Amino acid sequence: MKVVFERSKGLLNTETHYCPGCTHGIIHRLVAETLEEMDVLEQTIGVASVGCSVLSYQYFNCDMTQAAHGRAPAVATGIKRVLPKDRIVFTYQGDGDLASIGMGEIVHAAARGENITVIFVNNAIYGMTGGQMAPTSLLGQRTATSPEGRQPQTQGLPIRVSEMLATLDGASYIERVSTHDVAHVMKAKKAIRKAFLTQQEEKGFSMVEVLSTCPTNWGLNPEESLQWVKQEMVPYYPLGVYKDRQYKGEES
Amino acid sequence: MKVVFERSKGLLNTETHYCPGCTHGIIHRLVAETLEEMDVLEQTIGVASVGCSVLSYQYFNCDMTQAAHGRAPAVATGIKRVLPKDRIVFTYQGDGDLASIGMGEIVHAAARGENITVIFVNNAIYGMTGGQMAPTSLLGQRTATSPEGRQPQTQGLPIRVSEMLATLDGASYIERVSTHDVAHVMKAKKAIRKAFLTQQEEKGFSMVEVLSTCPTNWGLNPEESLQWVKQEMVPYYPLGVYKDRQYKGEES
Amino acid sequence: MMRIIIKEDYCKGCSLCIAFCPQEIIQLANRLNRNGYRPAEVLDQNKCTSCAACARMCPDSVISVFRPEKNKIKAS
Amino acid sequence: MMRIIIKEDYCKGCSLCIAFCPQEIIQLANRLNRNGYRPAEVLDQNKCTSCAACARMCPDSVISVFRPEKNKIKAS
Amino acid sequence: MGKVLMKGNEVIGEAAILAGCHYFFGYPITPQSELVAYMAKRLPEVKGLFLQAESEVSAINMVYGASSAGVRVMTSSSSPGFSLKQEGISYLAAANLPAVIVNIARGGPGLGNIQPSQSDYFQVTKGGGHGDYYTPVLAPSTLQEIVDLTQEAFRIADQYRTPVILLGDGMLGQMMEPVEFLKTDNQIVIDKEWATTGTKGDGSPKTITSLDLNDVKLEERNCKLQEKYKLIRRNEIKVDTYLMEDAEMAIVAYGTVARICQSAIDRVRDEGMKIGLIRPISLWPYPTDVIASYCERLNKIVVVEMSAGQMVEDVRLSVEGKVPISFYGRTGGIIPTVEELVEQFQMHGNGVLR
Amino acid sequence: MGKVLMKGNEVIGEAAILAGCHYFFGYPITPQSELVAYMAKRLPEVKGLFLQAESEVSAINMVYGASSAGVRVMTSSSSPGFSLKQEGISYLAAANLPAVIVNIARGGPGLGNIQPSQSDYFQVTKGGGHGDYYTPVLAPSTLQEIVDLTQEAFRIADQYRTPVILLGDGMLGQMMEPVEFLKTDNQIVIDKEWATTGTKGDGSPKTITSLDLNDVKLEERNCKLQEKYKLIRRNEIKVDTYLMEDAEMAIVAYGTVARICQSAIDRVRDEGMKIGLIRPISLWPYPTDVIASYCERLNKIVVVEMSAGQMVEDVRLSVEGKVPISFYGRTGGIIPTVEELVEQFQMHGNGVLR
Amino acid sequence: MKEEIIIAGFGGQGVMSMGQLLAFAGMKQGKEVSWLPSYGPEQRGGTANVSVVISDSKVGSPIIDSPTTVILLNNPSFEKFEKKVVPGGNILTNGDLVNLPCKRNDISLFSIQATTIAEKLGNHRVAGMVILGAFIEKTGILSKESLVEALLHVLGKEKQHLIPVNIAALESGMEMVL
Amino acid sequence: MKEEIIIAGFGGQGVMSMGQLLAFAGMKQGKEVSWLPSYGPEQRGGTANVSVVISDSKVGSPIIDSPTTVILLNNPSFEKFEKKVVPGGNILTNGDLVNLPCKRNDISLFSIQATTIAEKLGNHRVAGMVILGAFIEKTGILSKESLVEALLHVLGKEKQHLIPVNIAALESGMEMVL
Ligand SMILES: Cc1ncc(C[n+]2csc(CCOP(=O)(O)OP(=O)(O)O)c2C)c(N)n1
Ligand SMILES: Cc1ncc(C[n+]2csc(CCOP(=O)(O)OP(=O)(O)O)c2C)c(N)n1
Ligand code: SF4
Ligand code: SF4
Ligand code: SF4
Ligand code: SF4
Ligand code: SF4
Ligand code: SF4
Ligand SMILES: [Mg+2]
Ligand SMILES: [Mg+2]
Repeated sequence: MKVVFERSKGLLNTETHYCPGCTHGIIHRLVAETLEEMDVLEQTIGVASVGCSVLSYQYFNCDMTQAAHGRAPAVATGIKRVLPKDRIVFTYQGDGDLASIGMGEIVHAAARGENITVIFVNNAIYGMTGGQMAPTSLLGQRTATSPEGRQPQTQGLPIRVSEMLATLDGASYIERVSTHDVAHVMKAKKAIRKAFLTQQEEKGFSMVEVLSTCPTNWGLNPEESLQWVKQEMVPYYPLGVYKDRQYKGEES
Repeated sequence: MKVVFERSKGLLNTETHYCPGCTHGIIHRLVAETLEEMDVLEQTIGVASVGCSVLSYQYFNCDMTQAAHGRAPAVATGIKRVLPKDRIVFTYQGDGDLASIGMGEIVHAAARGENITVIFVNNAIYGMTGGQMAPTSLLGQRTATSPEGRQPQTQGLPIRVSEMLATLDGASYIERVSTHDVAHVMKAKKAIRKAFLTQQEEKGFSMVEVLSTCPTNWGLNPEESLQWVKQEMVPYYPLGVYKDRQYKGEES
Repeated sequence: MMRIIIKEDYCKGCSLCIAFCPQEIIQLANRLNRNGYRPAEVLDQNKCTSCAACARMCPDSVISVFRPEKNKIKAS
Repeated sequence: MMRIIIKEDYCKGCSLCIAFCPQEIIQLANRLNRNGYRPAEVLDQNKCTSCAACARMCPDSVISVFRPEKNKIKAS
Repeated sequence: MGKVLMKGNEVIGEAAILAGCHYFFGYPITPQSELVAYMAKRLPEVKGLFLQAESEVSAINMVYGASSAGVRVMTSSSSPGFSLKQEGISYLAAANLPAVIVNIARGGPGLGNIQPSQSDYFQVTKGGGHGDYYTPVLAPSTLQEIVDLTQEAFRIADQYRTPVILLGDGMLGQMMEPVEFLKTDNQIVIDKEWATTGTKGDGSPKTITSLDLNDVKLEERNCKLQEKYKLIRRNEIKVDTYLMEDAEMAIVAYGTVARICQSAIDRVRDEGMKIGLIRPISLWPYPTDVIASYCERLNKIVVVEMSAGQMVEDVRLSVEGKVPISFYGRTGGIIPTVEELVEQFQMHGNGVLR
Repeated sequence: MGKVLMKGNEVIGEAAILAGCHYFFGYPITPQSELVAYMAKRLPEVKGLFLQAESEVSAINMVYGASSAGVRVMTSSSSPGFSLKQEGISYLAAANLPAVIVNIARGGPGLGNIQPSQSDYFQVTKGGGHGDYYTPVLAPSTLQEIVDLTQEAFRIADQYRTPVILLGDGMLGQMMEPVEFLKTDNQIVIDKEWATTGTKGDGSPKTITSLDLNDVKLEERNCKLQEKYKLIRRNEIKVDTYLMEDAEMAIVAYGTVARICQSAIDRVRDEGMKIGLIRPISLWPYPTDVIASYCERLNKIVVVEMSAGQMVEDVRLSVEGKVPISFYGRTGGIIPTVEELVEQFQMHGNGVLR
Repeated sequence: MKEEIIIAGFGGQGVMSMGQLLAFAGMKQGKEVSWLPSYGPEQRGGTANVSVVISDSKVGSPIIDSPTTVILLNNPSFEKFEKKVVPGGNILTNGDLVNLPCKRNDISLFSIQATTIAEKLGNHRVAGMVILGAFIEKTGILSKESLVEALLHVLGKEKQHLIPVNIAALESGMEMVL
Repeated sequence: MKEEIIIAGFGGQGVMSMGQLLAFAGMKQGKEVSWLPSYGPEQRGGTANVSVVISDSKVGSPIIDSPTTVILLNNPSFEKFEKKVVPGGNILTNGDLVNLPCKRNDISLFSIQATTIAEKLGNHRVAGMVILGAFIEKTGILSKESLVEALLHVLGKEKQHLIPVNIAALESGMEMVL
């Protein structure tokens, strides 16, 4: 019997605390597999953020540091800047963490061309704290803090983080992918690999924005949630590569 | 004798603490004249930020609140949201204030489509604290904290704030102008007026990025400084309108 | 012949494997595992094509997929 | 005839008005004002065209500019 | 309206609305998120405004803005988020701006956990921010008391032009009890002629600032602040006592844990021990004199906190060596049980009972 | 190397490098900006790294990252910026991460001004952040002492795995004095086997975290923290005394103002008053016992601070009512003059002199 | 009179709202009550529990160390709370879900096939009401009327149609301990 | 011996570096020294001052309430510091820039046309050195040699060519008080 698929060695052998059907788990697997395949698990340091993935330091089979809410890019910067160059440093952040409280940190990490990889899990909501509005929540989306649905007049417009960061010269590789079916999951894996390779080649800042689900707080079952990603999120957050060019000081 | 030009009533009758030749003074005048001409001085609340313009609350002839470093957009949001709609609220912020410590606040004010006007004075340096590198300092620029000139590898790439914020649906009007000669000063005035009108018409977030000088910390005389703006800054920070479109929820 | 193995105790019964199995051979068992979930179970291993769609969509990496070695004689 | 008035004590001697005056009729005085700056002064008001370039470039709003009323007869 | 059954976090929200606070800027964090959600639902109903800020830092500065525009305004958070507000609180205090800031504290330090805790006592009472300032701190121990103290917080904030902190913990925020929304009497309406609302009709420009580059002037400002604090110390001390009339041993505890202490005291009293409870309600200003006034009669004071020992310093400062003081604390989100407190009190009481 | 003339801010930087700290993450703020600029220039020369963070919040979290990767690392700020670091400091303490954090304090609260001040005492000693934690605080009063204490700060940080605060003020940061860069003896090299540097060669994954959702486990963590603090209290108290052998009146002062007090004491001694100085060098742990040990002989203690009165509480906690205590403070960035202190001491001394 | 009740089960079994019904009914009946949830990571998947105190005098601590009654809806909760009940107290379980043997003989154990009964009544979601019926009948701390009033309040207008089946469940539960 | 010196003038007049020269020279001569600038908003335009203590014993307070010498380079500084000098102390001014009458008669006043002299020496920027020359000659606290050493240190390699004119200025200043 040939093994077609088995649990990645990049994941520790523990159950996660994620809700049934939450795609955080899929994204964990993709990161773990990539690090395993690149054979860099032993030289990787991951940074867990504050969100449902806060405990990811118990799941990844590599050194992990847990950062304050929103500050993972700063923590990753601190780690990356003081360790030998062969170390791989990544952050794993939710949309509340990265796009709300951590907006300053992510913009500046990108602008500095910080040679780290950011896995940005956009599920359009604050999962961990019970379903409040995120900067990425869609217009009309009902959340604990937008009970009537998000209104542009009072709650503003959702932020397309990938597009925004792509305007920065410091950002080298930025792609948005999704997890709503097998094909997209496989594409997501490719993007994540590309991002880590960007770092390995010392090309600077890389980020993969992964559209993800929160069945629990969306009030949908796992399958419906994937449909919601496809039908509601993808149109507002178009998939694709937003940046794939390293800035060369000499060029401009 | 006809009065061709006199000191705006939008300015109080005091000397400023700005260094000789610093264009903060010109920008103050433009804002003051605009408010005077729109006849809104009595219903305007300005927010002074932390930077050389921190004392601008002693210079403008309208109510003023002084905000913590970087937080002027949040303070302005607080003011604007609780006062009657006819009130005009603006922030006056330096590039360190707005683009470094205050990055989160400005992105989110723009994303929310906050109906305020931001006067963003980009002089590519921290003036008040004695000439440290700003996120907008140019590559190669020598500052107190980039003594060998800003290097992309360690200090990252300058941020083009207007371009970046223009990607946000919430931002309605964004223009970059300069102060390096009479014609540009007059253009800057027009842009500032347009920005305040945007607010008056309740169209949402408006910002004018004004390229400005810091003769003291650039180590140039005032005239050379204007030349430096023209020759060094304008090429990296192209002038022009980056956004002039109000997001209508219904449209998209 | 076991083509897929489901580590039952790690399963959360989310049903995503069921939704994505082209062969429609997975279902939730009628019992609870130690965490109180109804775990996924395979109806007919023989129908499985080892496509691994289930495994790729499983958020909890619960499923392993195998394929019988191709008969070398046939292959050559 | 005074076309421009420089509020000397507010002047910081930055020379921007000088740099931008097309008529080249402004210079720094050879004395210090109470703040220790050499204030700007006008050499020849008659050469002034009231273009206000000086005033628009003055960071300290120190300069006022006037223009003699046009002779109404000529204008009509 | 009668009694309703609500979560503590929601009670804070409704009480704020009762106090005329129609503006709330917040950011979610467990265990106070229900307050944010409540305000999101309720404030539009009273034509007020709820805004979710992008961070705690931003929220406190929005509060700074709204307060400088003259309205009653509130924000809330829990420990880590409260730390992020320190600069902003220092600014509010320095600029003489009224506001009510809620801290529903949780286990710390760092990310800690989300269980109830009282380990932010130092931070709220000694000024977690920079510079010489204090904020009045009110610590309710029941949901009904939240109703009163939230209103009081707004009254004090406006009257003295100061930020006021309402300190609870996860238990108080998460639990439900019947409450009745009664307006407190001492509601005062204050004309905020200092607010920056535009000069229309009221003359020359007004400014709100905490800056004074001149040291002599800044010292003057600071002296005025200290005068204000003196006044607050004189007028705004709140403290509750229980069975202290004949007590020979006093328990000092506040907030959540004071309730548990009270249950434990009841049990120990049954055994004949002369024990009572002093429950500071205002943690700043601290009821120093009240505690000191019992010193003569007391053989022992036991301070109980859900912390490693913080308020105990204020008790020591009150007592100045006149009575022996013991401390009993639990941390990490653990709430002491009545049983363990009974045991503690009995142990300490052995030297007390005749 | 001999003596060199340098600004206090720069002395901190050079002393840090002497201590083997090659990483600095900072953000400019007066009156500490020279330190940032100095590191920007010097660290590349020693193949280290200076990085200007986008904010103080970011800087302290970069420090968190660098420290978790096992290097000696420093950041610095002044009062408002220091307030912004509170969450990060609480995280460092909770995660047992060593780091040195400099606060060159200025007039507060709020934006205040940029003149020297000691009004962040509470913030640094009682934990300006949330949760039960302390940070050792060292307060030099001369530039030469900066050289020693900066090195000490790194030693303590590594030895106990804790953030350590170096507290100065604008005067100390801005002034120049001759200093000699001598290495302190008790340099220890510690193997940071806990650092997250990649698992290569050292087995299973390591984690740095301050989270423990389980209350019992978090309490265990907290107890370990408190054990550590007990150890630090036992081992790391630093205090200096001056003419205390026969003193009947003691001045207690630290840092900048202690120098002025010393000059004033010299003058008052000339008039025959038996007066001395107790100068706490470690503000936490506080030299409680040292102060207490003088109580018997003293008639009076005068605490002098450039604040409205903060350390005075720690003095009161040390003395517990055994000696009358007076406080003299200036705020807003004003440094008391020798003359005014002489007058103060004489005034208080009137009751003391026989 | 005073009842200190802990209700525990998997998240999603309605543990919190069962507690809320009791507290609300208690309040309506003029008693002092408190309701305190366990919260936090348990929300995700694991077990959840709620503490409800119903008393004739003021509630001091809403935390319950030694419950007078525990209502347990899954095995892990049974393992955790069986031992905590005061001697003479009650353990009520949903016998369809809890099948561990009881080690205590100083308490009253009521194992009710609540899911089975609920399904017979046509709605498996009213299993909790069956047990609450048993609880009030056994302890007498609350009247049926107060619980019905609480039901009316909690279900609100939109779910009025569910009232009859809930009341039926309540009554079946009450009958179980007759 | 102890000198407490305040040097004050407009920003840009070299006040800080004059102070630094004195402190450095003092250190080289084996004395205890301290240098303390006024900083802050004054940087922009206004006046700046620096306090330098040179002493044979340890420097307590680097803050100077009652200077033994003040060196004043503009009128505002003269107004501010004239009154602070200890009786018997020195006031040195650049007579080209300070023209206010002196109200004190318990001090020694030296008004030196330092700019004029400096310009004669070919570099108006050495006016400060002229005054420092006068200062060391008058007080005797520092030797000319130490000041020259300080100069060498401060000017560094790039500005070696400026040393002769600086020394000439120093010497002219010293001669002024002969
Ligand atoms: C300073 C601070 N503020 C707020 C919180 C509370 N908090 C924890 S997670 C979270 C949001 C998480 O949302 P997101 O980043 O989108 O992650 P998700 O749970 O959706 O994966 C918040 C606000 C905190 N822990 N610390
Ligand atoms: C929290 C905080 N951090 C840092 C500072 C110090 N600071 C004052 S102004 C300033 C930078 C100002 O630069 P910019 O915004 O570009 O304004 P400019 O002076 O150039 O006009 C800094 C870092 C502060 N006051 N508060
Ligand atoms: S709350 Fe949402 S994001 Fe968090 S684990 Fe559950 S489903 Fe996933
Ligand atoms: S320091 Fe620079 S920005 Fe500030 S006032 Fe002077 S010239 Fe202008
Ligand atoms: S491998 Fe393919 S066919 Fe086999 S069970 Fe999984 S999804 Fe179905
Ligand atoms: S996808 Fe995984 S967790 Fe979900 S039911 Fe299938 S095996 Fe279980
Ligand atoms: S108005 Fe024009 S011509 Fe007249 S002085 Fe000014 S710049 Fe010169
Ligand atoms: S531009 Fe204004 S400040 Fe500058 S020299 Fe001319 S008048 Fe004076
Ligand atoms: Mg999210
Ligand atoms: Mg700037």
